[in-house]
Amino acid sequence: MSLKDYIAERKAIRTPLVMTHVVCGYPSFEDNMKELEIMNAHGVDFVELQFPFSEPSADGPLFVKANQESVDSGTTVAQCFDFMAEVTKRFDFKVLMMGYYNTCFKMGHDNFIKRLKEAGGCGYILPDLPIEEADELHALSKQADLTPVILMTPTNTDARLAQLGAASQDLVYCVARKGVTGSKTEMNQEVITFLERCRQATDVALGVGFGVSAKEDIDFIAEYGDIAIIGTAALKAWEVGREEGLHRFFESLGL
Amino acid sequence: MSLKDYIAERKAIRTPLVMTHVVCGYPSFEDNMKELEIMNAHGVDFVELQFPFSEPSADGPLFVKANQESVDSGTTVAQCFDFMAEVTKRFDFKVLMMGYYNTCFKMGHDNFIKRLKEAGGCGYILPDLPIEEADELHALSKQADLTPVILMTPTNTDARLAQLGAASQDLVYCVARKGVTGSKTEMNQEVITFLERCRQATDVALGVGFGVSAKEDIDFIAEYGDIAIIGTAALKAWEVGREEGLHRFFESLGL
Amino acid sequence: MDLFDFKDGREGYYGQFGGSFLPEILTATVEELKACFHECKKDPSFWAEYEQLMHQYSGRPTPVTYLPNLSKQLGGAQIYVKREDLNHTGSHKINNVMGQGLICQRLGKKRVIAETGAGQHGFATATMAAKFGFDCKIYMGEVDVKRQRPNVFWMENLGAEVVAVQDGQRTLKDAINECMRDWVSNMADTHYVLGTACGPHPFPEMVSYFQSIIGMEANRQIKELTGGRLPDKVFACVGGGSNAMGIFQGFFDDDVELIGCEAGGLGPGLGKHAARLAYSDASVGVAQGFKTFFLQNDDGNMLETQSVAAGLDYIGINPIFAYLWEQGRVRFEAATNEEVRETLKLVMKTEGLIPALESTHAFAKAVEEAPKMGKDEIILINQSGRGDKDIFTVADALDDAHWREFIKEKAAQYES
Amino acid sequence: MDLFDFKDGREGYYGQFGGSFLPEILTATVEELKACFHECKKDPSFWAEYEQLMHQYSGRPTPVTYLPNLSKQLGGAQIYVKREDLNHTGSHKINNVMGQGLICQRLGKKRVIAETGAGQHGFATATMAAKFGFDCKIYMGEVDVKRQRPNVFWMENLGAEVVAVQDGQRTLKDAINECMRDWVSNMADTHYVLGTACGPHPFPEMVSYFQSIIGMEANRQIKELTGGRLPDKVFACVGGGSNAMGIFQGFFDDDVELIGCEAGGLGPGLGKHAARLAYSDASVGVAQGFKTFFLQNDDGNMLETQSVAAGLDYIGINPIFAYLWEQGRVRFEAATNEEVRETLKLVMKTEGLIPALESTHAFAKAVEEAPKMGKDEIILINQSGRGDKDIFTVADALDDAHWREFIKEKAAQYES
Ligand SMILES: Cc1ncc(COP(=O)(O)O)c(C=O)c1O
Ligand SMILES: Cc1ncc(COP(=O)(O)O)c(C=O)c1O
Repeated sequence: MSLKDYIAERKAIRTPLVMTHVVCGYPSFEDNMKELEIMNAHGVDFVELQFPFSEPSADGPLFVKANQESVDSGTTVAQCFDFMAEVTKRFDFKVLMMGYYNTCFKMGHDNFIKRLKEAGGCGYILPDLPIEEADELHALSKQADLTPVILMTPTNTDARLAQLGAASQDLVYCVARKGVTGSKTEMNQEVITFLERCRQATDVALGVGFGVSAKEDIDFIAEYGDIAIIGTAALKAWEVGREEGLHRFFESLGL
Repeated sequence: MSLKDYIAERKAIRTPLVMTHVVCGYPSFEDNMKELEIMNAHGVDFVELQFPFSEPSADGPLFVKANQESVDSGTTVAQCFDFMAEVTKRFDFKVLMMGYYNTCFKMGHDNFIKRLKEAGGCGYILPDLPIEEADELHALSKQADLTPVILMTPTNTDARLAQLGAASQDLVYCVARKGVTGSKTEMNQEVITFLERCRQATDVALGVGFGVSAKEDIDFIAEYGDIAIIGTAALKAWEVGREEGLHRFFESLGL
Repeated sequence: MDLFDFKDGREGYYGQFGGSFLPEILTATVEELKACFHECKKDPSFWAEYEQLMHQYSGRPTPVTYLPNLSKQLGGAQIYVKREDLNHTGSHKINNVMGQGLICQRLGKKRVIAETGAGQHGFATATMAAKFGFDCKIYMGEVDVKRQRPNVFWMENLGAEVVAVQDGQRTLKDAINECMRDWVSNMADTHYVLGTACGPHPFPEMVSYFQSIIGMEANRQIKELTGGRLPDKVFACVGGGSNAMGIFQGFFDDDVELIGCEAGGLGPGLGKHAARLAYSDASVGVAQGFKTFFLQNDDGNMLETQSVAAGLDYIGINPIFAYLWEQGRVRFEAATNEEVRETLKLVMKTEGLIPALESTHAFAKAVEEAPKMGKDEIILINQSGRGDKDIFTVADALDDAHWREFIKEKAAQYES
Repeated sequence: MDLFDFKDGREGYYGQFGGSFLPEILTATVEELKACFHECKKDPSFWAEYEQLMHQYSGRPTPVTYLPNLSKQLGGAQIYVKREDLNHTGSHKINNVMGQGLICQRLGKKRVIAETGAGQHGFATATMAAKFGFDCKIYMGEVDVKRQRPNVFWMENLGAEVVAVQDGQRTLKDAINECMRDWVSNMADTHYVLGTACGPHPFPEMVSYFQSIIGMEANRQIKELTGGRLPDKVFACVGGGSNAMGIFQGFFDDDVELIGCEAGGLGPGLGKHAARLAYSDASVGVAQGFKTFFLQNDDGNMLETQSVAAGLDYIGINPIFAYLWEQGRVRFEAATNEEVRETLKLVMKTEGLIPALESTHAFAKAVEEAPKMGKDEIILINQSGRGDKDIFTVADALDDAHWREFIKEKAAQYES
């Protein structure tokens, strides 16, 4: 089943869809697995597995710490792919690789695509890879039937959004506000206008992320987008209350 | 009796004459008096009473310390003159004020001459007052029958020595070597040549100082000069052995 | 040679290196910056304004000084030094910073941010912000804040806020990451004053452009001093590569050998130095917004680096140099900490100059090569900064006992 | 006005001030020095050589910088600054020292000695000695050695021997005495590089001569910047008086008010400052080789002095200024430590300049007077040096808590 069909199918069950996030190896792969069990139990549709990087310059403090500790504890790219393979085997949700471009660049585009495919991933999010630099990788992805998730941001002009839309397939990641991951976004008229501009620019599903952390946010995205992307808020819940905390958090979102 | 006659008279008794040195108020005026008693007992002919100054830039370490401690302990110019009056009353040797020009300048030339005269001094040694700057003071001294003791040094040209000689009366202070007070001078051919040059330049008595500290020095000066000027060596003896030390020191010089 | 005459679709690329790898949110900001910079670059009155500012505020042109004693002692080439240490704030960093100040003004922005490692770039940026009336925030790794307190002190007194970055290795590269995080949040009113010829396009080009004032002056000056001759070799230290790009640009079109001197630290071996090209421990990667040689592991995570000179202690090299090195146009050498210490002592005693530890890397390689050259050959060294500002580091590097006593006494005085 | 066109028999005198009060043993040495200096002064090629040396080694001409922000904030006169801080070694002291280096070379001497208080003059002299290949001994009061360790560190590394003087107050004046003692012992091969326009003739004249390069440049530069106008007022700080003589000489023949700014320390009162002319605590005396106003007691013994700026903390003033003050040609004001602290903070934040604490005295008085002047009037300040070299003093003066923490941590690190 194509990713497009998957989205359509899931949308029929519940709206918005939900995408969550895990930093591989932080606090440990065992804990990651426990988080994913809970996420699965709450019916998430997508999970980003972030491959930790030493220079996570687009991330906020909590993810920075997670990246760093994971790198420091010796997490390797190979381990991340192995983990991904295990995850995709075990769960039904779709898995995306998330990380920085150097991870992919260093291993080589071909190799990256090959291993991502082998591990059962459906695509990837590389926030520091602009579309201008992505031609080769996108071409390889198409061959392998992998989805590159492109980011749309509020500072983009309509022309640029159109460009980004043209390069997208299946879904885009709409960054609800300026800044890095981690702080709360106020889902206001500005965001609505931005999402409307995204909608103009593309037909694919709109994932909305950056600061999604409460039931209102989910409801908002149900109205103006397609996929709620939950990042830091989930990790915060885990940090505070582990399994129990994460479970409660998803309950509080109405999931 | 004029200073010239005094020198002639004393020379008839013993050669060379001897001039010693005391820093007023160091360690104290009482100690000064004890030193002078001993010097007197050993038949010295002249004593320099140094008026302590805050910037004794022509002195070596021991006299620097003496000047400084005396100034710090509050010794005043008035006290120095009072002390001089006491000394000249009590002893037969001749007393010279020794010090830096600012002491004289600050009180005014007239006043300086007047008070020096009143205190019974016979002259003064101001090592930082070159003859070019001394016209007025020398004129006043002449009127008051006080002797300005001019310094001759090994770096002076013959022409300069002649100039210095012409400005001198009664005695000159021949500085046996470069440097400051306090270290030993080797009384060698160089010093002989220098003293011969001084003798060429003037008829007055040649005091020889800087580093005079042993019997050989005295004997040397007996041959090539007229007055042995003993400075630091005596203070050093006092510092080490007080009355007894100073007494022994003069004995060691054969005085 | 016009490095900046990019082929279509390759804007910002030097061979395979360079580019712009930034979060999408910055696209508009960077476009605006590029447009503004290129407009300025085309406008001769802009350069004139820049030159005048540098002349009146920073004392440019800095001189070229002949070193007769060192030349004689080494017995080979005649050695000349371009004196960037005489700039206001004590290094070449001010050239870049004042230029970006003018750009920021044109952009109508009121706030600047900058990363700093050694503190010289932060110091220069804080100075520029005071002069231009901008708000200023300087990001500096916590480790660097600790070891470079004097610079922090001056930055704060110049009115900048200095943020001690707690992430990663808590050094320069982490400060750059933190700048990026600030920039993606505040790009509307904020200009990011990148400190060296690294980072995403147009920074390598822009920083090189402002630093080219060094080479333009030096080319003219060395000819004046030598009766029209050019140097046979030019040495410059290379951290990010801005001072070296600055002086080399004056000689690219001439038959002059150009030598970039990297931080050899404790010698070759992963994690022991910061030599990206002179040693063979680095590989091509993409980080901090651009593609170049980085000191990284097989997974693309960055390695620790080591150098006595904080300003050279960086994981990546500017993309222009990666290209020119591949082309064989610039040779790269590394000076070890030990060589740097010895050379610093030598230069102070023979010529009365105190090069910054960074700059001393260039001196070290020149001192090594000069004796092998003829007496009629000419060496030009770029003295990128002065060392007296780094007294804590230099005193430690030279292991000065009196200094340690002094610090202990000072501390005791503060305790009481 | 030619101050140095002495009347017969009054060579070295400025009115009643100046002269040469030295031990007889130095007569020949000083005669030789005078002769050499006057020969040089008459020889245009000497000045050309000097200018070229200063150009190539020290980066002269130093610029004049306009301070738009400070001028605007104060709302009065337009303020310009002559940037002696941009000299090699960081202050105007190098002008004098390099000149005397040339003289020493002509005299065929191989060794130099110098006194230093703040350390800038010693630093400059050690630098000159390294450059000229002279042996070098620097005398510095033990108190100053303790509080100015950074400068001592550099002097030693430049190859100079630094002697901590234990006599007297163990500060500048005692270092001068110790220099005299060395000089009377070693005059045959040794030149005494006096650091300011004080001491016996020909030092005040000679130091003024070399420092006049400041005023010559400034006169030309300020006219260039203002369309031919001269400043209404020129401010310079006055320790011994060399930087002030340097800049004032550019304006003596013009209708320009000249203001010497002394160290007001804790304010008027014996022992609380180092203001010889601005306050009325000094009187005429003869010490350290010359006649001028000294801070002394009734017996002619020198008083303690006090200032946040070690370089202004001196008992006497140059004889030329004593004369020009009597003549009403130069006005004298004093800035207190407190005023200096506030002014330093202001200048750093508004213009990105870090004047030395000494120089800040001149800024302080300019900042006080500027608002009372018209917007079309012009102030020129001589920034005699940079303050970043004095970080320990400035950090203490500004009572910086982070700095204290840093020093304590550094000390703890040395302990372990
Ligand atoms: C004095 C000095 N030289 C050189 C460098 C290295 O930077 P770059 O390679 O960009 O010139 C620095 C960086 O801080 C520096 O402070
Ligand atoms: C920076 C600076 N300015 C001024 C002075 C005062 O000296 P002068 O009055 O001779 O210029 C000093 C003395 O050390 C100094 O270092």
